[in-house]
Amino acid sequence: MSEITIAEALNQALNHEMAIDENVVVMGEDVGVNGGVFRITKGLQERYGAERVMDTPLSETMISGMSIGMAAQGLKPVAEFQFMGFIYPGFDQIISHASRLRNRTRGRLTCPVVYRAPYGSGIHAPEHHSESTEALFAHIPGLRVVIPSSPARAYGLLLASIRDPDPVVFLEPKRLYRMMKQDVPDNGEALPLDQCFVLREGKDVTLVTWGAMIHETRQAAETLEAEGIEAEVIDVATIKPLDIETILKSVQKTGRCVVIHEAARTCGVGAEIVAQISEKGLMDLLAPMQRVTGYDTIMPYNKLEKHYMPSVGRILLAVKTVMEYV
Amino acid sequence: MSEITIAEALNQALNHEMAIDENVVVMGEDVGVNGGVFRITKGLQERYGAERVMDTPLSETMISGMSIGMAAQGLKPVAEFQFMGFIYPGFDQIISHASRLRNRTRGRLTCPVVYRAPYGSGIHAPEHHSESTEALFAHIPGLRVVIPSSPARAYGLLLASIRDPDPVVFLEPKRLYRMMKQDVPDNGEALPLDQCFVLREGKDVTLVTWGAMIHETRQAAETLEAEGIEAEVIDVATIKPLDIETILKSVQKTGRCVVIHEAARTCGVGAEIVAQISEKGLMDLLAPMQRVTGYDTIMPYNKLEKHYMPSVGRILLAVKTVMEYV
Amino acid sequence: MSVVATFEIGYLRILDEEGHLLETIPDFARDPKTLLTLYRYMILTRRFDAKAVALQRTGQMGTFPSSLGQEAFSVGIGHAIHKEDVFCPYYRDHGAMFLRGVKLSEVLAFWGGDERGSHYTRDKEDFPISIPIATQMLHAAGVAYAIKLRKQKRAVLTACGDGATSKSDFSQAINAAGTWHLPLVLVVNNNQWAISLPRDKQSAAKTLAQKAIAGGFRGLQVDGNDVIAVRHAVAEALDRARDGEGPSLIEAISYRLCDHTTADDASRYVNKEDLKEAWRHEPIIRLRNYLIHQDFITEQYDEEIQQACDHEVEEAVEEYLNTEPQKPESMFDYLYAKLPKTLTEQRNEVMGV
Amino acid sequence: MSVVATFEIGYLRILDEEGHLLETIPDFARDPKTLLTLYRYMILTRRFDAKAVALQRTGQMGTFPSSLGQEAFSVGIGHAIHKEDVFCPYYRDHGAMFLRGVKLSEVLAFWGGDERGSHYTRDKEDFPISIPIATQMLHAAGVAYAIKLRKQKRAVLTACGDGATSKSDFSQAINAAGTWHLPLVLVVNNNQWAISLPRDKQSAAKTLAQKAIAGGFRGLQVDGNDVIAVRHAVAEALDRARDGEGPSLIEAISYRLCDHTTADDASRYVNKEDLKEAWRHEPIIRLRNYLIHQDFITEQYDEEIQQACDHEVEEAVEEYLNTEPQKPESMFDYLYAKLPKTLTEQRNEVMGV
Ligand SMILES: Cc1ncc(C[n+]2csc(CCOP(=O)(O)OP(=O)(O)O)c2C)c(N)n1
Ligand SMILES: Cc1ncc(C[n+]2csc(CCOP(=O)(O)OP(=O)(O)O)c2C)c(N)n1
Ligand SMILES: [Mg+2]
Ligand SMILES: [Mg+2]
Repeated sequence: MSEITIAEALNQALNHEMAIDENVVVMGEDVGVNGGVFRITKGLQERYGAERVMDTPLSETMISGMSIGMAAQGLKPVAEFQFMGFIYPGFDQIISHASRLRNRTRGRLTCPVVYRAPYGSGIHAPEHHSESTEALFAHIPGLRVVIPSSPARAYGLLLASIRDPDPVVFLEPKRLYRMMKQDVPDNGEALPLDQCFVLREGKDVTLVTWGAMIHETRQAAETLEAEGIEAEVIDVATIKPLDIETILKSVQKTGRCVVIHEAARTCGVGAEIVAQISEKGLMDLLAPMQRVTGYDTIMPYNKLEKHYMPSVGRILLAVKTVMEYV
Repeated sequence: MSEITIAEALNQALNHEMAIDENVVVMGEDVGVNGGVFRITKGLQERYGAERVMDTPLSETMISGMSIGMAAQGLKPVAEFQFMGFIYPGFDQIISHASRLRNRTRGRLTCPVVYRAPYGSGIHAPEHHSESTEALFAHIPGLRVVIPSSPARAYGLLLASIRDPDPVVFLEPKRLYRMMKQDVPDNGEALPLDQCFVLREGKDVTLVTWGAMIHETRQAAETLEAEGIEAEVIDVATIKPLDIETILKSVQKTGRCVVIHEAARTCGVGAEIVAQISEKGLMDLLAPMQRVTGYDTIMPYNKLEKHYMPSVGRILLAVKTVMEYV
Repeated sequence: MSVVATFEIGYLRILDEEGHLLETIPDFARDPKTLLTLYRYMILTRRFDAKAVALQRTGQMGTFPSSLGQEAFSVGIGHAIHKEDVFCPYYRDHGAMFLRGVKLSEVLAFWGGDERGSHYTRDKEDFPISIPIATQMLHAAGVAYAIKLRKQKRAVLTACGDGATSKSDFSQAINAAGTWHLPLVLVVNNNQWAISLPRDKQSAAKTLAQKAIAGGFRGLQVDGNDVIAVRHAVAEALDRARDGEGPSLIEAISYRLCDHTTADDASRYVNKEDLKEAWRHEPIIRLRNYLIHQDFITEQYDEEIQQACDHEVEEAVEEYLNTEPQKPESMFDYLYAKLPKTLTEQRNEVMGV
Repeated sequence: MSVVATFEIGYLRILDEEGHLLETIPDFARDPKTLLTLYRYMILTRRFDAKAVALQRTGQMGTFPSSLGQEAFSVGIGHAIHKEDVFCPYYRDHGAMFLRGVKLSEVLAFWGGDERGSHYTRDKEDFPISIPIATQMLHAAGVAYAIKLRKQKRAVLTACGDGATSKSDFSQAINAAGTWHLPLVLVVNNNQWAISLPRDKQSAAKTLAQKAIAGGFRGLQVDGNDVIAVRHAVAEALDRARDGEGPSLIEAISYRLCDHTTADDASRYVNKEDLKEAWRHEPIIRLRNYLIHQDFITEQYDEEIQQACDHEVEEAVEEYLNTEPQKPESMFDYLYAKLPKTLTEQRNEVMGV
C-alpha cells in the first residue's frame, strides 16, 4: 500500500484505462516525451507509443477539433490543455461541436472526449495560468464538468469521465496536485459522475465547494469545530449536471449555507447553487446565504494573487454572518 | 417625426457616431457593400469609405484580435459578429486580451471596442443562429455586456457603448430588429450603461428580463393586469455590471420575483440575479423566486424552437406560482 | 541570399466550355456509364436545388443554401470518394451527399429544421453539415488520424468554400494533415464569393491551393466547372491518401450562380455582367456538349433523365412534407446517452406533464 | 496540367561561426559603433538573463523564460525597428524590449508578478508581453491597420516562436497582413523547440518562412545566430513596410540553449550532443570574433562592457527588489476607466474596510 498524490492518481487512471481499452488515446502539447508540464501523462508514451500518446502542434483549436473526429470514429481521446487559460482557442469546437454531435445526429455519431486542464491559482504562475472559469462550461448543454479534489476522487472520477459516452470537461485543481497523499488502489473502480460528496457531516451550516477550495473550506470547518460549530462540507465534484439534491438535503438540516469558489463571483457556479437553494429550499433557510469567491476583477499577477483567492478567514467571516441570524 | 425600428436605430447610432468621431470604424463580415446580413451597417461604407467600414475575411479570430490592436492606437472599432453563435473563434482574444489590456498595462493601453452580435431565437434560422449565451461574457471581469430591447434604447445604449472607454459586448435581440417602431430623435444622446430600465411599474410582482423576452414579459404583464395583478417589468439592459439596486428596490416593494431569459437556465444570468436577491433581499421575499428560461438542452432546430423559448404561458404559470404563497 | 525551397501550383482542366477535350481523357471517363452517372447526379442536384429554394420561398422550409453552379464540384467529389471512406461536407455539398447515400428527404429535413435530417439512414460515418464555417475540416483531420492509427486503408474527404480558407480551423487542418501525413483530402469550392466578399478580398494569395504550402504538402487547382477534372484530381488524391502518400489540397474554381442563401440578395453586390459571363462557364452544359459530341446521349434520353430526376425530387418532397414532426421532448433525448436526473423535470415541463 | 504559380524561399547569412563574412557587409554594419551597440545589448541580455534565472531559483521571482541563445534575434530585431514604429513582442524578446526603452527593472517586475512591469515609463505604444501564444500577432495586425488608415509612415514589428506558427492567431495575422497589404513585419524565432516539441513535429513545412505564401507575400529565412543578418533583413522589411510595399515574414533560425522556462527541465527531451553542437553556433562569440578580426574591440574593452552590463543589471535588480508592492486593492483600479459602483463593496473587502 503506497500513498499517492492527485497528480499520480490521474496518471494511474490514465495508465489503467489505456491498458484495458486500446481506444483510449492521450493528446496535447508536451504530453508525450515530456509527460506533460505537470507530469500527469508521464511514462504513457513510452508504454503506449507515440500514436496513442500524441504530442500535438501548438494549437488548442486543433486539439479540440481533431478530438471530435477521432471520437466519432470510436476512439476515446483524453485531450490535455496545458492550462485552463489556454482552452479558449478550442472553445468553439467544444461548445459548438463536441457538446452537440450526439444531439445533432440523433445519436448516430457521439463524442466521448475528456478535455483535461489544470486550473486555479496559488502556484505563482504568470498571467492566464491561474483562472477558474468552470462556469463557462457549466452553462453549455451537452457537456459534463467534473472537478476532483482528492487522489481517490481524481482516480475514480477520471476513470468515469473516460468511460462516459459523452464529452467531459475535467478540471484539475493544480494547487492540490501534490498537496496531499492517499492510498488509491488501482482497482479500475470509477466513481459516479452525478453526485456530490459529503466530506464532513455537520448540523449547523452547509459549506459547498469544489476544487482547491476544499482545502481552505476544511480548514475553516476545523476551526469552526473548535468553536463548537459543526459544519457540513460538500465537494460538488461534478459541477454539471449538478446534484442539487444532496445540497438541498444538507441545507434542510442546517438551514444555513455558504458557497465557496475561486472563480469570479458574477455568474459563477455559486450563483446557480444559491439560486437553486433559494428556489427550492427557501423555507429551510434560517439566514441569507453567502458566497465567498474570487472577486469580479482580473486575477492579479502572482504578487497579489493571495489577496484574490478566498481565504480561511473570509470563509469564517461568512459563516459568522450566516450564523448570526437567529 | 418618423418612427424607426431597432435595426434602423442601430444604424442611426452608428451613422451618428461615425460622422462626429473619425476614430470610429466598423468592421466585420459583409458589413460593407452588403450592409451586414441584418442591414445594420447599411449605407455606412458608401458614406465613410471602405477603410472605415471594413469588410473582413471570414475569421472571427481575426476580427476580435485586430480590433484590439486598432483600439490600442486610439481607434474605436465597432466589430460585428454575424451571429452570436459565431463569436467563439473570437472568444479567446476578447476574454484574454480585450478585457485585460487596460489592467495589464496599468492603464497605458486601453481597448474601447464594441463587439456587436445579433442573438436569440425565433427567426427560424439554422443551427447556431439562435443561441443566447450572454452569461459567458457576464462572467468575465473587464467586459461590459449590454442588450437593448427597444429602438430608443438601441440608439442610446449603442452610442454609450461606442463612447465607453472599455470593451463592450453588445447583443442585439434579432427577433426584435423589425418588430416595433418608435420615434428616436437623432440627437446623439446616450443612455447610461449602469442602469436597469423600469418599463412598467407594479406593486404585486417583479418581472426581470432583457432582450427579446421583453416582448413576452410585457404581454404577460398585460394579461396579469386584466386579472388584477400589477406586475413591475424591469429591462436589465446592462447585464454587466448589473444594477442590482433597482431590482432589489422593486422586490422590496413586491416581495415576489420572476426572472425570464431565453438562455439555458443553468449558470445563466438569471441565476446571478436570483442569487443576489436571495442574499440581499431574502427578508423581503414573500415567495420563492422563479426562473422562466430556455432549457438546459441544445436549442432545437427551427421546427421545435418555439417549444424551447419561454412563452407567455410559462411566464404566467411562474407568476401564478409565486403569487400563491401568502 | 541562397534559395532553400521552391514550390509550384498546377492547374488542371480537361473539358472546355464547349465540351472539347483539352487533355487526354482520364481512364474513368472513358466509360459512358460513368459519365452518365455524373451527368444524372448533376441534373438531380440542380432540380433538387430549384425545388428546395421554392419550398423555402413558400414557407415550407427554412433558410437554404443553393448549389446552383457548384454541381460539378459537388458531384465530382462525391463520385471520387469510395464508400468506405469518410466525408465531412460543407453546406453546399448536396450533390456529393446524394452520392454518399444521404436521402434527398433527409437534406430537406435538415434545412427544414429537423435534426433527423442528419441521422442518415444509409450512412453511418460521414459527418453532418457543419454550420460554423470550416470546423468540419478539423473533424476530418481527426477521423483521418483515427484511420491512420488503426492502419486502415481508407481516406477522408472534406470540403469548404473559398471564404472558409480564412478560418483558423482551415489552417489548423492543413497543419494537422501535414504534420501527421494524414490520409486526408481537403477540397475548396472556390465560387468567388463568401456571401458578399469577393475572393480577392478574402486573401492576397494568388491561389488558394498554395495554402497547402504552409502545411508542407501538395496543393493544386482544378476547373471546378469541369466535373471530369474534379473527379479525376480528387480520386487521384484519395488514392494517394489511401496509399500512405499523404494529404492534398485541391482548389476547384467555379462561380456561385445563385444568392448566398435564400436569406441573401446577391444583386446588392454581384455585378450583372460578371454573373452573365459566369453562366458561360457553368458545369452542366459543358458535360452535355461532350456527351452529345461523343454520342453518349440523345436529346430524348436527356429529357428522360431530367424527368426521372424531377420525379425523384417530387417523391422526396412528399416524404419530407409528410414526415411526422418530432415530439417537443425529443430536444432532451439525444443530449446525453442517458438523461441526467436533474433534467427530467425540464423534460416533463416540455411535455406539459 | 499547367503551372499557375511558383514561389521560392531565400536564406540569408552574413557572418559564419568564426566571424568571417560570407556576403558583403551591409552598410549599417560598417559603422563600428553600431556593431558595438549590438554587441553590448547582446551581452546585457545574456547577463540580465542569468541574473533573472538566479532570482527565480532563489525564490525572488516567478517563472522566467530565459533567452539564452536568442540574443542575436532579440537584439537584431530590436535594433532594426525605429522609435516611432510599434513593437508587439513575445516573451523571449527581452533584448529587443531593452532597445525599445523598457527598463530592466520593468521586465523583472513583470516576471516577478507585478502588472506595473508592463506600464513602461519610457514607451507608450508597444504592446506588453502576451502570454497566450501568438495572440500578439493579431494585435500587431490591428495596430498596422490603424497606422495604414491614418496614412502614417510607420511600421509594426511582431515576434513569436516556431511553435507559435501553428496557432490560429499566427495564420490569421498572415492573412490579415496580406489582405490589407499592412505595414507589418512578422518575425519567427525558430529556436527548434516549443517546450518539448521539436520543430519537425510542429509542421511538415520545410521552412516556416513559407507560411507567408499562404498570405500571398514574401517570406525568407535568416541565420538567427547572426545578428548582422537579422538586423539587416528586418530593417529592410520594415523599410518596405513603411514605404507601402507590404508585409514580410522572416524566420530566424537559432537554437534554444536553455530550458523552456525555469519551470522546465529540458534534459528530459533535448539530446546532449545536439545541445553541444548548438553551442558552436551561438550568436555572441561569432560577433565578438568579427569585432576582434576587425580590431573594433580589445580584450580589455570587452571586459569593460561585461562589467558595465553587470552593473546595469545589478542596479535593475536593486530597483526591482526595493519597489514597494502594489496595494491589494489595485486589482480593481485598472479594470475599467471608472470602477462600477457594484464593485466598490468588493474593493472595500480587499482593503479590509
Ligand atoms: C464561424 C462562422 N462565421 C460566419 C458564418 C456565416 N456565414 C455562413 S456562410 C458564410 C460565407 C462562406 O463563404 P464560403 O466559404 O466561400 O462558402 P460559400 O458559401 O461561398 O460556398 C458566412 C460568413 C458562419 N456560418 N460561421
Ligand atoms: C495558447 C497557449 N497555449 C499554450 C501555452 C503554453 N506554452 C507557453 S510557451 C509554449 C511553447 C512555445 O514555443 P515557441 O512558440 O516555439 O516559442 P519558444 O518558447 O520556443 O521561444 C507553450 C506551449 C501558452 N502560453 N499559450
Ligand atoms: Mg465561396
Ligand atoms: Mg521555439
